[in-house]
Amino acid sequence: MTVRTYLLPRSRPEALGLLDEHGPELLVMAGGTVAMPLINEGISLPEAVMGLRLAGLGGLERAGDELRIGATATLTQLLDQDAVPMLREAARNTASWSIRNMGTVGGNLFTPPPGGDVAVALLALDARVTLASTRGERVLPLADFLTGFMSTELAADELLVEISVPIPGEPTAYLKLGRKHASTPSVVTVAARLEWRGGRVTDARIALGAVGPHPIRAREAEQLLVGTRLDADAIAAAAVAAAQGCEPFTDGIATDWYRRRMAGLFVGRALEQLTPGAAGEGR
Amino acid sequence: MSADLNVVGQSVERSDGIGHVTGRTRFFGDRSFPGMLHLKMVRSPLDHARIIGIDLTDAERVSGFVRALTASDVPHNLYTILGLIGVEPEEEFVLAEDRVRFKGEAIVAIIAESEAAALEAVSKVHLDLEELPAVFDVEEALRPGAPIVTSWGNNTFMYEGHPCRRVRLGDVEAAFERADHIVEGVYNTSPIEQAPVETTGCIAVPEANGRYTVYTNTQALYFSLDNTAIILQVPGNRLHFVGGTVGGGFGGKVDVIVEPIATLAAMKTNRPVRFAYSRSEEMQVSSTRSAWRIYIKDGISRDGHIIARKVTSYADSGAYSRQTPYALTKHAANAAGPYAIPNVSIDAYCVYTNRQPTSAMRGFGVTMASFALEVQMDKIAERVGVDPWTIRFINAYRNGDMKPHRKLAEDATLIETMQAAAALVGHVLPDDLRAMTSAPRDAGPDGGRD
Amino acid sequence: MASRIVTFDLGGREVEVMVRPMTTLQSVLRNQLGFTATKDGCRQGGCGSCTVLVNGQPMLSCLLPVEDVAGQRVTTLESITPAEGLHPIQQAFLDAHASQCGYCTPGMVMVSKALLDHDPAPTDDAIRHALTGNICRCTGYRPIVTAVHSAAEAVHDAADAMRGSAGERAR
Amino acid sequence: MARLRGTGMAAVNYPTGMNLGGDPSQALIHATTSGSFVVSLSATDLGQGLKTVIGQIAAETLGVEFGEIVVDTADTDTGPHDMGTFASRATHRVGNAVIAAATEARQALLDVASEELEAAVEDLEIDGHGNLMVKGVPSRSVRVADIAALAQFKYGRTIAGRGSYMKPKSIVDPETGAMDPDSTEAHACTVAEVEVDTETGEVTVLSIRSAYEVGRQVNPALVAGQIEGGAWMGMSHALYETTAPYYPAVDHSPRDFSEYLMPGTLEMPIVESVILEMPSSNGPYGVKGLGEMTANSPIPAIVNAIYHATGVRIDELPVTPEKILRGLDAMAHASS
Repeated sequence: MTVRTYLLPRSRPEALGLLDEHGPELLVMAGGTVAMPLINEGISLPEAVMGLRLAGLGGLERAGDELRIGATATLTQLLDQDAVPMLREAARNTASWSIRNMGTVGGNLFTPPPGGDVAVALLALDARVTLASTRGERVLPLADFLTGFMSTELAADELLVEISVPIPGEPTAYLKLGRKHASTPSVVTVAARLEWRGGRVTDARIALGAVGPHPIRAREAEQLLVGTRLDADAIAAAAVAAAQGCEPFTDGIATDWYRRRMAGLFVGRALEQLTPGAAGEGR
Repeated sequence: MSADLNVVGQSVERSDGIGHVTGRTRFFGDRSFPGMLHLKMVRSPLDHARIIGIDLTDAERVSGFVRALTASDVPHNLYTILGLIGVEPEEEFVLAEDRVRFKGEAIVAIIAESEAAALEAVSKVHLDLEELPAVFDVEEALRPGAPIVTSWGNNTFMYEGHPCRRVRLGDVEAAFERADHIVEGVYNTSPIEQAPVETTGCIAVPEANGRYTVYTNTQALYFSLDNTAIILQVPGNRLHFVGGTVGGGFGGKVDVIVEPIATLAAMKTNRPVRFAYSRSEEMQVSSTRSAWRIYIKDGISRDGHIIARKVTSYADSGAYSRQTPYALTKHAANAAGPYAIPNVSIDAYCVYTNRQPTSAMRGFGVTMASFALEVQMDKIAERVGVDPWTIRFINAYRNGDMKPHRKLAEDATLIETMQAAAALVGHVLPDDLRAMTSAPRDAGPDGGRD
Repeated sequence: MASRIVTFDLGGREVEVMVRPMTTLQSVLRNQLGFTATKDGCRQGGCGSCTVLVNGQPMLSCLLPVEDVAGQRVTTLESITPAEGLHPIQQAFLDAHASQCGYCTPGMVMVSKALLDHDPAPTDDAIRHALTGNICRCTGYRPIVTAVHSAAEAVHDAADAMRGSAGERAR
Repeated sequence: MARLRGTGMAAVNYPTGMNLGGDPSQALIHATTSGSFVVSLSATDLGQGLKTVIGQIAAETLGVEFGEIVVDTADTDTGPHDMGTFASRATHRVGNAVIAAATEARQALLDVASEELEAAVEDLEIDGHGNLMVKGVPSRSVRVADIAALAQFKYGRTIAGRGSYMKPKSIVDPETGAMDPDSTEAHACTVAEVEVDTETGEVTVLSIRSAYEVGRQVNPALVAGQIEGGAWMGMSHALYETTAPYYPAVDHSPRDFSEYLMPGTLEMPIVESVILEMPSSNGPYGVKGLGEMTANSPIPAIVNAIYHATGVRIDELPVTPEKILRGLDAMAHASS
């Protein structure tokens, strides 16, 4: 289908109104880095598209102990902030400069694996997403928002408008393994965040990318870490659990076997970075 | 001699350099013409299938649709690119007739006012296909009972009555008998996409004088013109090909695939027509370098001389062979490597499968031989117990040596090149290797061996 | 499918184009305006050959509906080529033999321009990172990285010379 | 985490030209009124710099400055037949054709000069900078440009030349494979140094150092460009590229540059080379063909270096991290 209608709302209410008016057939596009290639090649043939670049959904601000990220904030904006170092790291490891100038944080949540590297970090950070429609707003934990391969909790008349991230007080770790060092799909992405008291881990978040239908939490590994001093045995146990618990797939970049193996290795490497006194602490 | 030269040997600035850095270099796709139409292909979604029917009804209703071309519109729809230099038989269809042999094979050309309209119409062509068994492995295709890809009953290209290009020198089997070591290896390589940053394409333009000017990024202008004339059954003087500025080739732009159909489209519509591969077509449909499987068996004497080398190579040509049969000949000529080996047997097979067709790429038949042979040389060195440099020096060919294809070596400089490389990396060669040259062997201790 | 008129700043002059919905900036530049320095290597956002600057930021014109840049400042390779001679980055690419087929060159130069505008003295690491979205199949990249280093020095030297000629030598 | 280093080498030959010959290239040259020379071809420049080296070869043969040469290619209405640019043939074939055409044009020039200067052709020379003179008599010197103008307006002559080069076609003996499959042979020897991460199987290519024997360099900067770009491509073939990641399976074939892997600016190794020039007997000024071969020796050199580093032999390209890791696992399993 040749695109017959391209809507470019100038405000959030206008965008929500258009979405309501046009219904579920309307393709919503933010940075265009995922949708445009498919349209250019005729793989995706939408009749009507709504672009969000001018809809006023961007911006990024620190509000108390939260970082509030507009859905169309670019990955470059994420790279330029310093409130949440893990998100800077995630942005740095995503795509190329030009793509980061176009691609959005919100769009990254809809990018199928092995893409979606920023979403992995957001998942480890307990981010919440705000979904808006003409009916109102609702806020969901990101972990509940991601439901399957290219599927989310987003209703047909809803827009993702904001992502809010509690600013972590403790060091975090973010590692991406690709077949190249930049501008490349992920073999596995690991984001880890621990909370401590009295030298022991009191809470753990480990999120994994490219080893499931969407960015996933390694919940068993997280539980194994709680109460430990993050010694070598604890790290090894968590790494094994993460590798066993993930659902890797095979694509042209890597096999499921290799992804699973690397998931364990990189969970281990990430946790080692978080060991008290380890180099790299302070992130 | 260099001292006598004025400009040969000088690093003069590229004559197209300023054009490149200012973006003024004019590639084919930088031209546009009033009323230019766009061509997109309907391609097979299956690896191997019989075509039962093609329904264009919905496609024709798309706004901007101009016309479709199918096999019956192509005057001479069966061809082989190398037919111009006597390579037979004709085997490839410009547009598929009764059967598709690989996923992505062109079936219908859609011509439309815009690329978007062409893509939309492509999506609305309905194909009725009956899937056939397919074969994807270069050796499985040779087994009895394998699905047959070609029209002549087996899956190999025939070289003057042989299913492979043969090279024979001496008696390898006898030499294996007396060898002190036998080293065997099997080497596999993946198909490689040439991946020039500019994709393959052309624009065919009807001229006032009844001729057609074709702006193309072909690597071989006359090859493209002559094949187009044959396929369209028009005298060559109706065609005028303009090119010469190519955004990277690497062998990817020597197939004559886009020009004939674009020119036919220009003839049928009397409008300029542009046909360029998308990037995914370039990767998934255009020909790649073949996947290769190369078996090597070497017989080596105790002192490290290779006395026999047997090579059996299979190039996976995909559904159509294009330039690949010729690559096998070049491969066979070089499959013993730059070494003096008195007994050589080479069988190089060009095998058809239901994969994307293959053709030329940088290193045409030789790159993969070099990979296999040079890894094999290290294995031989290890078996004999010498270092990788020594094994190559003692086997290196010299001027006057007879190569397996029976031409005497004239420009051998392997020894000097290895000496220079050793110096570059600071590897100290022993005196005897340092003293070697590629000069013809004499009757001395180093010459006259079996 | 009504066409729309879109106005934007192209290299300092205002241009007005009539486009069908979602026509890309790449298509407008190449097919409507004849600004063909912006190349067309993949339309997937993967090769960088169509890179232009939007408000000084490198973006991929193949992924950008032109309506999205209405009223904004677009810079292409044509825009930075001076009336006489070459831009220092162009000169550096020429001197370093950083082009072979030349198809990636416009995108490479535009990213380099954006880099040097942001960071006049980039580290080797910064140069390499800036160029990761641009594919070159010919050169192996090193001549391109070398050219960006030389361009940075040339821009720096030119700035020094300007200060020197203004009689502000520190010494 | 262990990082193991290793070094590997490889030595190769590469044949110049369409292997069985029968592949003509032709060139036409004519002088303009201002003494420029137009070289008309239908050969194509793929970016390797054919237009530039052909200009150099024409200038050298004619004895004029490089800037006086206009290379006009490629147009089938104006350029004579050429087989095409492939098989490392263009500089060799087209160069030879251009030498022939330039030699004929030079002779036409000398014929006119001989009349104008009233000197025998054998006594004339062109100095490489566009000056035509009686040997040993600097005072009797004219500009080539002036002779070109006089040829047109005073003598009514063309200053032009035709050139063709073809290696006669070799017929292969189907039984023995006896054939003449090259015009000349260039050579390379490469030493590669790698580092392998034994936990991920990732390979870092640290350096690719090569010696090349190329006959004659027409333009050393362009030669260096081929070697540098070829080393990168060889590394890319060795470790990254495939359109069939799981051959013979046809799944997962790439559609774009994120799936079709090639190394980028962050993976560049050190590339160094030395050039030997041992002129060929049949190439223009001794040229051999360099273009294709530069990707060849780096591949086995890298694969051999990986073996040297790890003890894992991978005989299947590309050598992915997974293949190395499986090889390391198998070795550990065998030794335990």
